[in-house]
Amino acid sequence: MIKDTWRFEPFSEEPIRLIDEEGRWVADFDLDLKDEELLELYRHLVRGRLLDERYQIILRQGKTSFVAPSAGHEAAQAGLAKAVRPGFDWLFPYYRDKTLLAAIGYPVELLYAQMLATRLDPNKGRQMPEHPGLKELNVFTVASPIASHVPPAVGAAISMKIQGTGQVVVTTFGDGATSEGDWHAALNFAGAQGAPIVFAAENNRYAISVNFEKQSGSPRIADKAHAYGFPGYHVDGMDVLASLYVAREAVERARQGLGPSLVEFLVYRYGPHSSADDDRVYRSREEVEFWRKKDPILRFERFLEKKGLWTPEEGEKIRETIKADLLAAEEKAEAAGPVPPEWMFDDLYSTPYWLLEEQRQILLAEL
Amino acid sequence: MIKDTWRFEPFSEEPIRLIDEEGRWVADFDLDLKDEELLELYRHLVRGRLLDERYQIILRQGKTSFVAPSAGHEAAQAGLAKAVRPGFDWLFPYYRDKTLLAAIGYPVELLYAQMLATRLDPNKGRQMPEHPGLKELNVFTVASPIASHVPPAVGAAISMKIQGTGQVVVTTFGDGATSEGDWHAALNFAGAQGAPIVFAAENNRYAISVNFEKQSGSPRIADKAHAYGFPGYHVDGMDVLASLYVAREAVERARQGLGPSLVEFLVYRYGPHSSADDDRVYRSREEVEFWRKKDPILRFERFLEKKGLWTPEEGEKIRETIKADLLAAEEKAEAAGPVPPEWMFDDLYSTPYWLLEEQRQILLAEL
Amino acid sequence: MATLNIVQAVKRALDEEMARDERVVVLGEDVGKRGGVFLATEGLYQKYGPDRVIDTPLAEAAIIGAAVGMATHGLRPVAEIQFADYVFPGFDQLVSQAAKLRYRSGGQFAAPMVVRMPSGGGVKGGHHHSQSPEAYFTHTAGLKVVVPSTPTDTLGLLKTAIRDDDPVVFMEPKRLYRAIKEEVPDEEFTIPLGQARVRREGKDITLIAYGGPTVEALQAADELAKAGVSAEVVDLRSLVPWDKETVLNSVAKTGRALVIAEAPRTASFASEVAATVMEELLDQLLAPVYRVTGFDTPYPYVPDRQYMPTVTRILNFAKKALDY
Amino acid sequence: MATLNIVQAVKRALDEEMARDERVVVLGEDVGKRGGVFLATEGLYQKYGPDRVIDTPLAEAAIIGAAVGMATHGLRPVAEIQFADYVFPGFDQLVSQAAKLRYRSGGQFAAPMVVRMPSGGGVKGGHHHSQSPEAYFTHTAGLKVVVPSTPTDTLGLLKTAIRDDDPVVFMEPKRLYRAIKEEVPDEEFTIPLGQARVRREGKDITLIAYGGPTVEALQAADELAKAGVSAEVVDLRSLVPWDKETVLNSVAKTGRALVIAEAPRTASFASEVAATVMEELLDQLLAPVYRVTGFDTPYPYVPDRQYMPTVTRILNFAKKALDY
Ligand SMILES: Cc1ncc(C[n+]2csc(CCOP(=O)(O)OP(=O)(O)O)c2C)c(N)n1
Ligand SMILES: Cc1ncc(C[n+]2csc(CCOP(=O)(O)OP(=O)(O)O)c2C)c(N)n1
Ligand SMILES: [Mg+2]
Ligand SMILES: [Mg+2]
Repeated sequence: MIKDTWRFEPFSEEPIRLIDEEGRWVADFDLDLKDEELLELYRHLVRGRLLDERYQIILRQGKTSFVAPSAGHEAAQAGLAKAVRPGFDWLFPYYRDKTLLAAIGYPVELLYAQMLATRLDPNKGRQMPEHPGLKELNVFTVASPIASHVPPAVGAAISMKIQGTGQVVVTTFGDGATSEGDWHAALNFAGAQGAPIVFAAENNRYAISVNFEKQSGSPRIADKAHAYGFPGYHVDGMDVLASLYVAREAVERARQGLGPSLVEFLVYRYGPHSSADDDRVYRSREEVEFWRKKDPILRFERFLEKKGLWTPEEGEKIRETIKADLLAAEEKAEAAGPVPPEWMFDDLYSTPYWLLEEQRQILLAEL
Repeated sequence: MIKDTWRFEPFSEEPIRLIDEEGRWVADFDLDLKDEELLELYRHLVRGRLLDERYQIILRQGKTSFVAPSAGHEAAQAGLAKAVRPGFDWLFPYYRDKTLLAAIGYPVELLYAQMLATRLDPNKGRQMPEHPGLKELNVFTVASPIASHVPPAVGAAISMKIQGTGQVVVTTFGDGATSEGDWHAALNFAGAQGAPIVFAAENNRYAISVNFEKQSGSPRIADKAHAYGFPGYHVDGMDVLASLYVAREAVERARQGLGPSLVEFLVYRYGPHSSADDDRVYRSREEVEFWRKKDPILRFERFLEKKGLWTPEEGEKIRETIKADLLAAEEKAEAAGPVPPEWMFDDLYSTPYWLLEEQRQILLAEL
Repeated sequence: MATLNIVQAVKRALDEEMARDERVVVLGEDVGKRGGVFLATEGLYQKYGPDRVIDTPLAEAAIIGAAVGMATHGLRPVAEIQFADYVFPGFDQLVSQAAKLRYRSGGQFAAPMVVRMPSGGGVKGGHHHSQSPEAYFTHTAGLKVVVPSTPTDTLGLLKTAIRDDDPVVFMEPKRLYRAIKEEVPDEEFTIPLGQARVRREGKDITLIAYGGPTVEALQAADELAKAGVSAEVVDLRSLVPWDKETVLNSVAKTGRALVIAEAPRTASFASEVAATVMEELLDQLLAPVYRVTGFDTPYPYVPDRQYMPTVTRILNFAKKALDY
Repeated sequence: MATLNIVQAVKRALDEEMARDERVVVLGEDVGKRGGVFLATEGLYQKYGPDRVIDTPLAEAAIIGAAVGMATHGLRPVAEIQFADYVFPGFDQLVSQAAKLRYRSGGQFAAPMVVRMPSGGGVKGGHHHSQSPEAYFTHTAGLKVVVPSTPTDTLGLLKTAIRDDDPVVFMEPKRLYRAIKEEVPDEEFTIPLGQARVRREGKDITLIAYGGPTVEALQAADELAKAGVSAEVVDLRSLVPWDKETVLNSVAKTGRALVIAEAPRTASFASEVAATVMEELLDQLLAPVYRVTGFDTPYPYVPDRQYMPTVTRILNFAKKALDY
């Protein structure tokens, strides 16, 4: 069923918002989500936030070496997660997507296994923490070079179109990523091919310390879609329902053969860029506080409360249940034991190479 | 004098045009060019066209190995040339800019010397034909990788801004170039810095055989400026006066500190992509004929004729004078004699390197 | 037996593989109606249509990067980079994505793809239509690198590369595209990667070459024969994996070797081979292994041919090795 | 005499050069208020302002490419690439523009610029915060390549690099940034490019190293001394131009050598040095020149340290050379 009208206007100056800061539904259409769906979204938000907190703890415990805080990004990610068909559509995420991945069903113990580099990590501990990936769920393994996953994401989408699979690709990235040449080359190719893909920018207004004014002369990331001939949506990414509805429309357009969209989610990162960063050098505490007040979880709690779906006590119960799940997953991941050094010679090529066998022997002689 | 109003609207759907195909002035403002200036523009157009024809001849004579036809691009290039201050502003051109270069005063014998790789070439025959460059006139030596000169162009413009020199950079490129990552990285940086630069796209609708529909989902190159927060102008590049006036406004904006502009000149390339190309494979003869009828030189002749500045006889005289100049320049260039092979070891580093001295000896032993 | 040149061999390999496996797609600049600037994909667009022969925008990062995504989603892309010199805008996609995908994902994802590119000099192309950038690729773990020098090898190796489960950089010596013709069997065949080919047997000196300069190596061997020196010519064909065994066997026999390649010398694949041979056969060598290579400058327009190892240069070094 | 670590030496070099010459500007990601992710530019933004310490968008092609344009227009840009692993999106600008500008223009234009980048492993950075991509640079004619390993050398060489009229890639071994401190003269000094430094004299074997593994080379020399073997340690410091003379003199004396580097082995700069030494000193060698390098895989997160040449690995190869 091809809809001939769509709900959202591209290239709006004001971000698209469906619930306001007091938690009121302000859209000009009716909410069509079941209560259980709303609560599921809420659990995704909470799981993402708690996971982020736990990561800080295992970092302090010395169990992992790096964390990329995601608090403040949860609503955009949970909305995106609910817009795709997990295990059918493909995701090309970046390193700050723990809410997104947990929400589409990436087993939390496998996320931990990647953080801890234990044998349970399907990626075999080859990369630093916050670089998950899971073939089973069509989650392309994260790579560190910013925006470098975007051209492969477009390639996968073109493949879907050629093969007529009905799948859609969603790829996420930060505001900084939009400056990279690879990003441009990818979006331009997607536009020329009308590939079924959604480009999801998590615009937290900073690329480490560089704010968006220094990043680009353009006032909005969404506007950059003009360059590629497809729609760009400017969305309040602290509003989980706006995020979900816009993402859903963009995914739907792609699935119907109407080509790519660029969706800009305005979010904020409450923590530093990473565990190696000190954000006090480049942004004021007042600014962070200002955004803390717009916390996407608080906002959604107000909304749910108005609908009678949430009380502080209910909220606390949900948190406790999730926390227990996370701890169990963490233990399971840890119990698998560390990845052994000699694994480093596997999986480079599909066939053995004498050179690597020689080098394996060099390493073995040292162990 | 900072003007607070500007003549041209960015992002117009229709290309900006000042003289129509019959040669009538159709602008809503008065022409303010002297007769001699108009005739000078005409001579630039004719010189560019004739030079292109001569290049075909020296190619057939086996004196050069490569030509990039530019017939059809003359009006855009001549307009641009008249918008800059030669020897003060900097040009970062591409390989199809012979009209532009000759018009800003790049000595034609030096253009030939580059085509013929003779000792007169200030670039010392290091690159294939159609790769001129002249420090004296601030013409950055052309490099073959498409769009690779655009980031350096932006760097020079930022340097001008930092140093407050009042200079402006103009860089040209084809429609295909707009797909490259380097192009995007450069325009984005220029936008963020408000650098004094004009990005001039010579949109001939083909990148070798790939038409613009396959090149980009965007209907216009000018629209791509939205991504960078500066104006994009869509201009009829077969109209030398539209090209000049819009280029002048863009240069003026840059000089006044108002930052970059992207100017898209719609042109057509009458010849094949290069002397190595056969364009009959990918475009119809009817299409080429259609555009031949819009020849920028014919159009300007009609305009001049209406103003009493041109007759067929006058035109012929001008052609003959220019042709004689070109032949003289060609002879001068050729007379300098070919670049000797051992020059290949010069100019790599500012200081000698033993490795190159060793290698020079290897070559000398073979000569 | 049909007589084919190298560009025809490329075309036949692509055609046969596209006919055999509908997952095989071709993408690149001008590969469609135009058939590629060297006509290596001529006729494929007409035969297989725009979904399988894809004209891309002018962006090598998009070409290589999209190929990675197509490959991991189940296609078998063959990407064309119009000239090897233009791989650099796509270099990050090649080294950060294609090369590392299988490894970084613990073997979950893979990028079975080929990146074809005409390479090498001798066509008056100056800086950017002449380079031989194989050193960059061979230094990048995770890529396979193949450089054929005959129509038969081109056909057999390209078919293998397309079927291979890893990313393969396939470098075609453009100056030989139409210069070498030979009879090629009509029936289907493939040639495994990683096996060198002894192009000529000899006992006094081994000339190790690949790609374009294989021609000059063979010509030099002819010249040497006239002077009573018997040269063995080994054509590496595949640089990653490379056939150390064949090379060492030959040099162990002859005691002398030259490594001949067009690329600049410093940190080149020629240096790799020379270092390995000298390391492994130190005591059996009658002379140092000399590298006969391009010079450590950009590829100049003038001189064009003399930048590359000429027959004279090979003979000069052979003399040095023989007189040592 | 102040005690400086390497990152402080970088900062002092930048500060002194910016104070000396107002054409010197710094640009890169987070080099401004943030002072760089390793704090190598800390305080410069506050001191010299946004026109001379430029936070760029996240685009290495813009950083390197703009530096080329700034340089040719009269500035002396020092570009920072946040990690050497991220040079690849800017690789085309480095190899097609920076490296070739003087040459292709017949000496009319030049790109006197420095591209600084923290490189090397040992910081648990996995694939993309650990690489040592110097082979790519050394293979690219037109670039100079410098890799210091001490605070003093960092200071003296970086100042020279900034004053040099060619593009210099300046690779800082990030795992040593704060690991090595030493007293550095307060008065100004520079160190010429192209000169190796004998870090320790010895007579039985030469350990040729540069950057990070210089530390392990010196440690291995200590261990060898305990076993009665006298190892000479040569720190190359500059790879292009490199100091062949010092290296050959040392190996001519010891008769044995290891080349030690972190990068993967194939077509590496270590292979270049090994090939050259064996080629030039074949008859004087008592053993093959072994390359003790990183492995031909991407840099893995596990194991982090053991990917690089460990002291054990160096000793194992030294034993092989000594027992040969
Ligand atoms: C090609 C490349 N250059 C530089 C870096 C170093 N780096 C890591 S994260 C980052 C900032 C990314 O900012 P953004 O895209 O806005 O994402 P965010 O972290 O804010 O979510 C930088 C510069 C990198 N990973 N890759
Ligand atoms: C990076 C790079 N890729 C490919 C090429 C080969 N090539 C040369 S010109 C050209 C087409 C350029 O088209 P466009 O930018 O529209 O300029 P036009 O020639 O039409 O004026 C191509 C693909 C190149 N020179 N550089
Ligand atoms: Mg950000
Ligand atoms: Mg064009």
